[in-house]
Amino acid sequence: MSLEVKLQVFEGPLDLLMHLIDKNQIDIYDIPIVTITEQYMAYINAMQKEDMDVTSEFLVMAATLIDIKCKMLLPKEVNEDGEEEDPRAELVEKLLEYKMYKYMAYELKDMQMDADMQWFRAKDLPQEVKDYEMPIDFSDLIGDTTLTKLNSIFQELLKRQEDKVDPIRSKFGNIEKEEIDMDAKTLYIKAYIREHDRFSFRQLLEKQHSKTEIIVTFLVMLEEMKLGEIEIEQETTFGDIIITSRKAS
Amino acid sequence: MTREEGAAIVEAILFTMGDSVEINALAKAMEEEPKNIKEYIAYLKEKYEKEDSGIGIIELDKAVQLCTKKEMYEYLVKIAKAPKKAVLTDSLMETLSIIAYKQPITRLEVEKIRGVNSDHAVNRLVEFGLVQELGRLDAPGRPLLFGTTEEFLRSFGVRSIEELPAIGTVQVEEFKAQAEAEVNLKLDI
Amino acid sequence: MTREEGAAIVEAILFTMGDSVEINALAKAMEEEPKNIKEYIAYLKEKYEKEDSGIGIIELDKAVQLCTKKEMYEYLVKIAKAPKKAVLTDSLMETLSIIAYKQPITRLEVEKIRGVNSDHAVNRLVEFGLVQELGRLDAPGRPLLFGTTEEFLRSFGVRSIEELPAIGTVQVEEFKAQAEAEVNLKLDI
Repeated sequence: MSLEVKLQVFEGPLDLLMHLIDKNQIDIYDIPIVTITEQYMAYINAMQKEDMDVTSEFLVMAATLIDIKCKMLLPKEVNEDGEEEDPRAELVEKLLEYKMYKYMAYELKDMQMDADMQWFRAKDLPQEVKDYEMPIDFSDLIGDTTLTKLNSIFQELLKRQEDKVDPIRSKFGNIEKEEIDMDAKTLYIKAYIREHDRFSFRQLLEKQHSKTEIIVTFLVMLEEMKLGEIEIEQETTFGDIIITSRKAS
Repeated sequence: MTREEGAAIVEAILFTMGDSVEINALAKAMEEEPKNIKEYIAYLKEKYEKEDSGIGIIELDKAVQLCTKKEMYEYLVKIAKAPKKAVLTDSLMETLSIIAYKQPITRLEVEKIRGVNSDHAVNRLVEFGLVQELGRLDAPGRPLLFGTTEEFLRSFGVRSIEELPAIGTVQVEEFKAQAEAEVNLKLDI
Repeated sequence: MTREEGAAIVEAILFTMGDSVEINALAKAMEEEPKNIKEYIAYLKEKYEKEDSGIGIIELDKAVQLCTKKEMYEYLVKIAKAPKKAVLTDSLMETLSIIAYKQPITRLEVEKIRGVNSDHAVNRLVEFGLVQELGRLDAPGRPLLFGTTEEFLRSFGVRSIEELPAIGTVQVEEFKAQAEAEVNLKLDI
């Protein structure tokens, strides 16, 4: 099934799922999980391509769908009453609950439009009434509040703030997203292969600064091998890998 | 005081204050029993129901407020600027309906039902005065509990949250029937 | 339209507008002759003269306006000037404790500590006379700074904010140690 050219924006993963279910006219109690998962993934991919905001919630739902898909393939689990459990049950329940509130939201909207026809009046005190000052009874206001109580409330607030700071992670320092230009890296490694007819893989890796860079290097090596540009030798397991450029030999 | 006198005082107070006034506050100011106040309100209600009245009275929880009759809307828009109303997007309406039906509720519970972080939506609703903090839940982290405000009741034309349209299994059954009908339809084709 | 219907519409318009409205403007909105409008106004005047009405109508040159009857003022004072339901709710107490200990402080800083918009709470405390504006912070937007009032000190029986129970760094360190111990415990398992 092809997706609309203009991607619709959904409130969240449940909203997207409801849309897919409606569009396919599926019985919510019997969701064809394979089809829905495929369509869901296709949508997320399209979102990523369009550079739309794919929040983690969408990805979590993707994982859930795949998990259900796997469970559907396995023999059904049996609960205490000897009934087969449907791996989709929890998701269906969530969807129904969500759909219910979405439906109520429309009802409320209608009520709001109706109520909007009633107008009110701004407060308008006559000047004489405005000018009159009535004292505030502070002892009544403060009641049994003591300074000690105020203090303990403040302490509790501070503690809550403290709790919010993860004592381990807060010490990690900043985590910055690394900007790696894949194409540039590929060109660099290809040039390295051309310049060095025969070299150690380990040495090449030592020139890389981050995990991502190492992964990219590894991927480029695999690609070059597939294209037959290089040959590799490894004497022992976990030993160094020696790379020879084909052009050299 | 007579019913007429009492009704006149209640009318004057509500007219001046514009906003809703609690029945207990009326009782205190008028030095009367709340049940008498309710009688005066009933008298006013009857008076306003007549054809020669353009105003009405709405009851909110334990308070009352004057408003124009809905039929007057067409004339009012011609002469007065419509009061500014909060424009609620779909995501705000969704969040609001969950809070309205499940209050008191924490942000996390709202998030669970919507399947998406709803902090922003809840904050907006608080800003609009439709939702308020009700206190904190006695659980780890003492999360804030939220519920609807009197402004919510006013905006949606109900006297209390009990008056909201019922939500329940009936609705769910309806969805079920709908879904099944759709499936059958598909098979028929 | 009948006199009753006309009077009702005039009433609704005057109620909403609050201010005086010109007879010509009423005529235009209602698509009626000014002389008819005057008739509706006369009808209203008669209605308001009855004992069961707390409002009246003032006729100015070419305009009219609704008002509260003078004899109702004593009740208005009692209700409009009555001390607001004087209760320090949890959210007010939280806000007050933050302001007391961190003054001078902006609304935004209070919000950061509480994790929720606290404008309403700050405003209430100002209304109650427990908190006051101290000036503006020399920062973008020049936000208002708040602190406690003399009334706050008086009410809590202290002479200065230095006399508030201490909230030492020791305490904070303790929380930190506690939190770390909890985490380590988790890691040990």
